[in-house]
Amino acid sequence: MTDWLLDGLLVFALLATAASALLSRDLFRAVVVFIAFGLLMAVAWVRLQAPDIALAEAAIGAGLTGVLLLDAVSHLGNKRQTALRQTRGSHRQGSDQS
Amino acid sequence: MIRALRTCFIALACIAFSAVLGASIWVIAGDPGQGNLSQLLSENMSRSGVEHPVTAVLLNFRSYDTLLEIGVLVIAGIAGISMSKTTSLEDPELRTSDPLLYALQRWFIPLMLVLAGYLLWAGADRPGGAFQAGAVLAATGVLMRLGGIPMEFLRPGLLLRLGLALGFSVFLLAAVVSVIGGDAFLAYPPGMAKPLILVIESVLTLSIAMVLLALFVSAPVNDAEDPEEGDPS
Amino acid sequence: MTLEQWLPVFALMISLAASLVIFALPETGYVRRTSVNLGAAVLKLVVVIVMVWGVFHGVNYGVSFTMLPGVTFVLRADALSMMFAGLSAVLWLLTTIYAVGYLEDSPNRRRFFGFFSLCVASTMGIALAGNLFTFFLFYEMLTLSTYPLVVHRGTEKALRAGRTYLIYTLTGGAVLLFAIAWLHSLAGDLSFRDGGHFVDADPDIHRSLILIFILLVAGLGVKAALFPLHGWLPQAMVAPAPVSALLHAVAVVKAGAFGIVRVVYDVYGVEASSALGLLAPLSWLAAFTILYASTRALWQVDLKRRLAFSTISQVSYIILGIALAGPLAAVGGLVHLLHQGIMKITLFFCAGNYAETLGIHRIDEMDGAGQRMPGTSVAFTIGAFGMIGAPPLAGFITKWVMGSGALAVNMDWVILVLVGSSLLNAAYFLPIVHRLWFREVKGAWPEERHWGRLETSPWLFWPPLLTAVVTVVIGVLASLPFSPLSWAELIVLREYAP
Amino acid sequence: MTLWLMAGLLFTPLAWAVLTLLTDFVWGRRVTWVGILVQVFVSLGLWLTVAQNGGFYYDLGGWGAPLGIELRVDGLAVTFVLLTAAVASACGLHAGVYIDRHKSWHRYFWPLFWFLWSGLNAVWLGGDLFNLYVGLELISLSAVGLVALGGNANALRASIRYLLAALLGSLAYLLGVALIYGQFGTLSIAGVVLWLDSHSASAGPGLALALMVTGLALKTALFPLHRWLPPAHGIAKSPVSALLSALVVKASFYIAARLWLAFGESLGNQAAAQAVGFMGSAAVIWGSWLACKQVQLKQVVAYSSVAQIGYLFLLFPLTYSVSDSISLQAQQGITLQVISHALAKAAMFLAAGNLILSVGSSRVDALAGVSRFLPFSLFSFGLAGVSLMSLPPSGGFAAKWLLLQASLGSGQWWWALVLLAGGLLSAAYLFRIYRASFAEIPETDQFFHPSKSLEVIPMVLALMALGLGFVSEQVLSVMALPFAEEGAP
Amino acid sequence: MTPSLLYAMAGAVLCGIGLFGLLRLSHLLRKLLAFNIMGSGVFLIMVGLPQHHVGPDPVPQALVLTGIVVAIAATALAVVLIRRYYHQSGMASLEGEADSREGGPL
Repeated sequence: MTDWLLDGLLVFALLATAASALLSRDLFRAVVVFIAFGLLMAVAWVRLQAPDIALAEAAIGAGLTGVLLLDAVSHLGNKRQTALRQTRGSHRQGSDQS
Repeated sequence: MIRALRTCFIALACIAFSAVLGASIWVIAGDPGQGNLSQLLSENMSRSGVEHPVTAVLLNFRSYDTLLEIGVLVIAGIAGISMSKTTSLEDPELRTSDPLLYALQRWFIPLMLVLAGYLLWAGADRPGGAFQAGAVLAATGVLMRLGGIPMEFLRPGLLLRLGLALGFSVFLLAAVVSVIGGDAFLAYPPGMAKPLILVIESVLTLSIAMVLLALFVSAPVNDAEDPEEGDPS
Repeated sequence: MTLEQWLPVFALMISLAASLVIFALPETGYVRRTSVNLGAAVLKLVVVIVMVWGVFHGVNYGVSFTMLPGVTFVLRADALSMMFAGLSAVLWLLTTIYAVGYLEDSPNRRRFFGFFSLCVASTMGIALAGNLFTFFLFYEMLTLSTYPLVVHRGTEKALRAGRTYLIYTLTGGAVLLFAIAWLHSLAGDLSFRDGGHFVDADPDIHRSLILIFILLVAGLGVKAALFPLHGWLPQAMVAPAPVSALLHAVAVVKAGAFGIVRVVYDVYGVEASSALGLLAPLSWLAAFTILYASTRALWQVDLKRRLAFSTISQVSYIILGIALAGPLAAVGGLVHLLHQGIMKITLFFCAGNYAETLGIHRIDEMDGAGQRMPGTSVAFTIGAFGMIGAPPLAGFITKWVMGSGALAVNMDWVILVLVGSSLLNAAYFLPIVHRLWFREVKGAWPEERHWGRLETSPWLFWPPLLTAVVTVVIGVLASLPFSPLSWAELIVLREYAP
Repeated sequence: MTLWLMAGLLFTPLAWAVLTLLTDFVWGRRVTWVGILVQVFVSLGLWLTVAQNGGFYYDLGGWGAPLGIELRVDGLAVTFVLLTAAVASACGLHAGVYIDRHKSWHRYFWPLFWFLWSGLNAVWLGGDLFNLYVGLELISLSAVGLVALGGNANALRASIRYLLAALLGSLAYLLGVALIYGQFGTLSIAGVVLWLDSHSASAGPGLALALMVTGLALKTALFPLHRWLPPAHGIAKSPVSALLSALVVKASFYIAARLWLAFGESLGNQAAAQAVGFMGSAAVIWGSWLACKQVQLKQVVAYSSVAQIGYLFLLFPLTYSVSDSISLQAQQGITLQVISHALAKAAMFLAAGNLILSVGSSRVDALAGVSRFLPFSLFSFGLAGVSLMSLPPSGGFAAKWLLLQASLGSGQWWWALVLLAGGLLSAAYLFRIYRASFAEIPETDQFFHPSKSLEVIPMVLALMALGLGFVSEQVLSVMALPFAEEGAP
Repeated sequence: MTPSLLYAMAGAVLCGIGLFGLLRLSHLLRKLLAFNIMGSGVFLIMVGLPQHHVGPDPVPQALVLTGIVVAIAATALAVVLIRRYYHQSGMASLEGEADSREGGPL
C-alpha cells in the first residue's frame, strides 16, 4: 500500500513538474523545475527497477541537460539585456520572460 | 481570440492523444505477454562476456545500436564545434567568480573523477557503465569550465577532433576486427569479448565526456558566416 | 539482331544522334553543324526509302523489348508508318536546307537545330511505333522538343504562344495517357494490327470502349487541331518559318491525325469503331472543323495566321476521310496526309521567304510581290491552287477520291462540305494570288534584303520551288506505283482485307 | 565474399567519417574520393551478389533476430544501397568543387556527409525497429548539421525548424516502437510479421502503426506536415539540398512503406489507407501550386519535392486489400518513383546550384538569357524536369504508368486523376523556369562559368533518371528476387 | 494494474503534455524542454509496458539508455543552434518570419 502511495505521489509529482516546467512564465524557473523533473524521473526509474537508467538520467538527463539549458538561458538572458540588436528581437521575447 | 482558440484546440488534441495512447496501453497490457526475450537473454548471458544484462545488451547483443548512437553523439559534437569560435574559452565574462563554486570545485572534482571511474568499472557486473561514467566526467568538466579552468584541448583543433573520434574509432576497429577472421561485423572474437568490451567502454567514457563538454562550451559567437546562395555579396 | 530489326532503330537513331552531336558542337561550328544536319537527313531518307521498298514487298521490320512489367516497347514498320515516315524524311531534308538559310546569323542556332533534329526523331518514332504505349512515348517527346522551337525567338509574344501551346498539348497528353492506361488495364498490351482488336469485343466493355475512344480522340485531337481544341495553332505562328512549316506540314498536327488513324484502324478497327457508333460523330466534327476554320481564315490579315487556319481545316480532311468508313474515302483521307504536307510546307516556305527577304508579314503588304520574287510567288500560287483543289494538282486528287468515296458509302452531305470548303479556300487564297501578280507595288518594302543574282538566298529559294514541283508531279502521276495515292490504296487494302 | 562486402558497406562510411574528421577540407576531399570509390565498388558488388544469389539476413555480431540485430539484405534494399551510392557520390564529388574550401568550418562537411551516408545504409538494410530509429536519428542530425553548416540566421532558422520536426517525428516513431515491443515482445520486423501471421490482430498495436507512420510522414514531409521542408531544402548548399531531397526524405518513407507492407494488412484499415492517400494527393496539388508561386529557384525545386513526395504515399491505398498483382504493380511503381525522383531531384538541385552560381542570383527571373550561355546546366535541369513531370521515356513516366495501372485495376480511379493533374501542375512550375531562361533580354552577358566537372555531374544523374524508363524492367526484376527466408526467426 | 503500468500511463500523459508544449510554445528553449518531457514519457512507456508482463526486462532498459544518449545529443545540438540563431537574429522563436508564407507550429 505504501508502495502504491509512493508511486502515486511520484507520478503526480512528475506530471506536475512537467506541466509547470512548460507553463511557468519565467524561463529560468522553467529550467529549474525541469531539472527537478529529471531528478524525479531518476527516482521513477529506480521504482521501475532500472538502476542503470536512473544513474544515466540523474547524470545526463537532470545534470547535463539542466546545466546546458541553464547556461543557454543565462546566455540568452544576458544577451538580451546588453544586446546590440535588442530592437530586432525584443518584442518577441517580451511575452516569454515578463 | 484566434490564439486562444488555437491553444484550446491543440490542448484538446493533446488530451485526446493521451487518452488514445493510454487506452492503447491498457489494451496491450491486457493481452498476455509475448515476451520470451528476457529468458532468451539470460540463456545467452554466459556467452556475452559480461555479467550485467543491460551492459550485455548494449555492448554485445545490440552493439550496432550503440555504435550508431555514438555516431549520433559525434555528429552532434561536430555540428557543435563547427559553429564555435576559437577564442571563446578565454572569454573572461564566462568565468564565474563565485567563491561557493570555487570551494565546491576543490572538493568535488576529485570526488567526481573517482565516481566516474567507479561507474565505468562497475558496468561489467552491476548498474553503471560508459554513459553514466562519461556523463559524470562531462559534468566534472563543466564544473571545471565554470570555474574558469582553461581547457586547451577543447579548442576546435586537431586534439579536440581526435578526442571526439577516439572512442568511436576504437569501437569501429573492434567491430571490424572480427571480419578479418571471417566472422560477422561487430562479432567479438571468442574469448575476447570481455577485454574488448572493457576497452571500448573506457574509451567511450572519454569520448562521451569529450563530446558533451565540447557541446557545452561551443558558444555561438562565430560572426563569420556563409552568404546565402545567390547573394551577390 | 537482324537487319530487319535494326533498320527501324537505325531510322530513329539517325536524327537522335544528329541532335546529340549538334548539342555537343560549339555554337560557332557552323559548317560542321550544317554538314551533320544535311548528312543525317540524307542518310535517313535513304534508310526510309529502303524500308518503303521492303514494306511494299512484305518484309516485316520490327523490334520490341519489355520496358515495364506487362508493357512492351515496339518499333515496326507497316504501310501506314512508312507513309508518315517517308513524309517526314523528305520534308526534314527540305526544311533543314531551308532553315540553314533562314537562320543565317541569328543567335542560338545550336539550340534550334538540336531540338529540330530531336523533333524529327520523335516524329520518326511516332511513325514507327508499334503500339499505343510506344506511340505515346514519342508523342510526348514531340511536345517537349517543339516547345523550345516555338519560343525560339524569346520575345514576350513567343513565350506566351509557347505557354498556350504547352497548356493545350500537355493537357491533351494527360488525357491521352489516361485513355491509353485505361485501355491497357481493360485489354492488355495491344499492338497495332490491321483490322483492330475489338471486332468481337465483349458487350460488357462497350461502354468503356466508347468512353476510351472519346478520350483518345480528345487527346489526339489537340495536336490534330480538331475544332474546340485548335486554339494553340494560330498562336504558335510566332515561331520562325521553318518551325511553322514543320509544325504544320509534318510533325505536330500530322502526329495527331496519324494517331487518330492508328486508333481507328489498328486499335479499334474500322468495323468495330463504326459498330460502336463512333465514326459518324467523328465525321461530323471533322466536317464542322473544315468549314469553321476555313471561314475563320477569311478574316485573318496576317499571312501565317491565315495559313494556320487553313491547316486546321485541311487536317480535318484526313480525319473526315477515315471517319466515313468506306475504303475509297479512306484513301482520300490518307493521301491527304501527304498531299497537305507537301502543299502546306510550300506555302509556309514562301511565307517565310516574303518575311525574310521583304519583311512582309501581312497580306495587305503583298501587293506586287510577284514581280520582285517571281520564283517564290509561282511556288506560292501552285500551293494555293493545290489547296483549293484545282486539277491536276495534288489537292484535287484528295477531294476527288474523297468525294467518290463519300458517294460510295451514301454520305452525300460530304459533297456539300467539300464544295463549300473549296469555295472558301478559293475565297481566302485567290485574293492573295491576285495581290501577288495583279497589283502594283505600293512603295518600299518593309525590310528588303538583297542576295545578288537570285531573288533571295539560294537556301531559301530552292526548297519551295521543289515542293511546288512535287505538288504538280504527285497530282499528275497519281496512278503510278509508289505515288501517294497508290500507297494509300495499299494501306486501305491491308486494312479492309487483313 | 558476401561477408566482406557487408562489412565494407557498414564499415567504410563510418570509418571515412572519422578519417575526414581529422583532416582539413582539401585533404578530406581527397580521402572522400577514395571512400566513394570503395563504397561504390562495395555497393555494386553487393547488388550483383544479391542479383545472383537472392537476398539473405545478416546477423550483426553473430546474434540472431530477437536478441540481436539482423539486417535484411534483399533486392529492394541493395537497389537502394546502390542508388544511395550513385546519388551520394555525385553529391560528394560536386560538393568537393562547389563548396568554398577557404572557409574553415567547411571541413566538417565531410564527416557529416559520411555519417549521413552510413545512416542511409543502416536504414535501407535495417530489419530491427529500434535500430531503424537510431539510423533515422543519425540521418536527421547529420542532415541538420549540414543545413546549418556555417549558415546565417535564415539557415539556422530553417535548420532549427527541421531539427524540431525531425525530433518530433522520431519520438512518434519511437512511441510506436515502444507499443510494438509491449505487445509482441520483439523488435524484429520479421518476428512481428511471424506473430501476426499466426494470431489474430488486436486493437492495441493499431495505434502503434498509426504513430509510426505519422512520425515518419512528418519526417518525409507529407502534406499537412511539410512546412519544415522547403526552407531547409531551399536554403542549404546545393549538394546538401540534393542529398536531402533525393535520399534523406526517402529514408523515412522507406521505413513507413516497409512497415505498412509488413503490418498494414493486419493492423491497418481502409479508412486510414484512403486518408493517407488523400493527404498524398493534397500534397501533390498543394505542393505544385506553391511551387508555381515561388520566386526563388531553389524554393521551386524544394516545393516540387513536397509534391513529388505526395505520389509516394499513394502506396498506402493502392496496396491495402487489393489483389496481389495490383499490390505488386503499386509497389513497383512507387519504387521506380523513389529511384527516379532521387536521381532527377539530385540532378535538379545540383544544376540549380550551377545556374545560381552562374547568374549570381537565386531568383527565377534572373535566369533570362541563361539558355544561351549555360546551356549544359540548363539542359541537365530540363532533362531532370522531364522525369519530374513524368513524361516519357523517363523513370518517372514508368512509375506513373504502373501507378495508373494499379489505380485503374483496383477500381480506385480517383488516384489516376491525381497522377495526371500532378503531372500537369509540375509542368506548370517547371516550364515557368524554362520560360524564364528562354526570355531574350539585352545586356545579359555577365555570366560566370562554373567548372566543367560541376556541369557534368548533374547531367549524368539526369540521364540516369531519363534512361531508367528503358531499364525499369531489369531494375524491377532484381527486387522481385527470391528471398532466403531461413534466417527469419 | 502494476506499478509498471502506472508509470506507463504516466508516460502517456507526459507524451500529451510534451506534445502540447512542442506545438504551442513559441520560445525555442521551451520547445526543447517539451521535447525532453515527451521523450521521458516515451521512455517510461517503453520500459513500463513490457515490464508489466514479465518483470524487469533489460532489453528495453538498454534501449532507453541508448534513447537517452540520443536525446541529449539532439538537445545539445539544438541548444548550440538556438544560441547561434539568437546571436545572429536576436530572436528566440521561429515566429515572425517575414519571408515564409506559411508560418506554423513547426
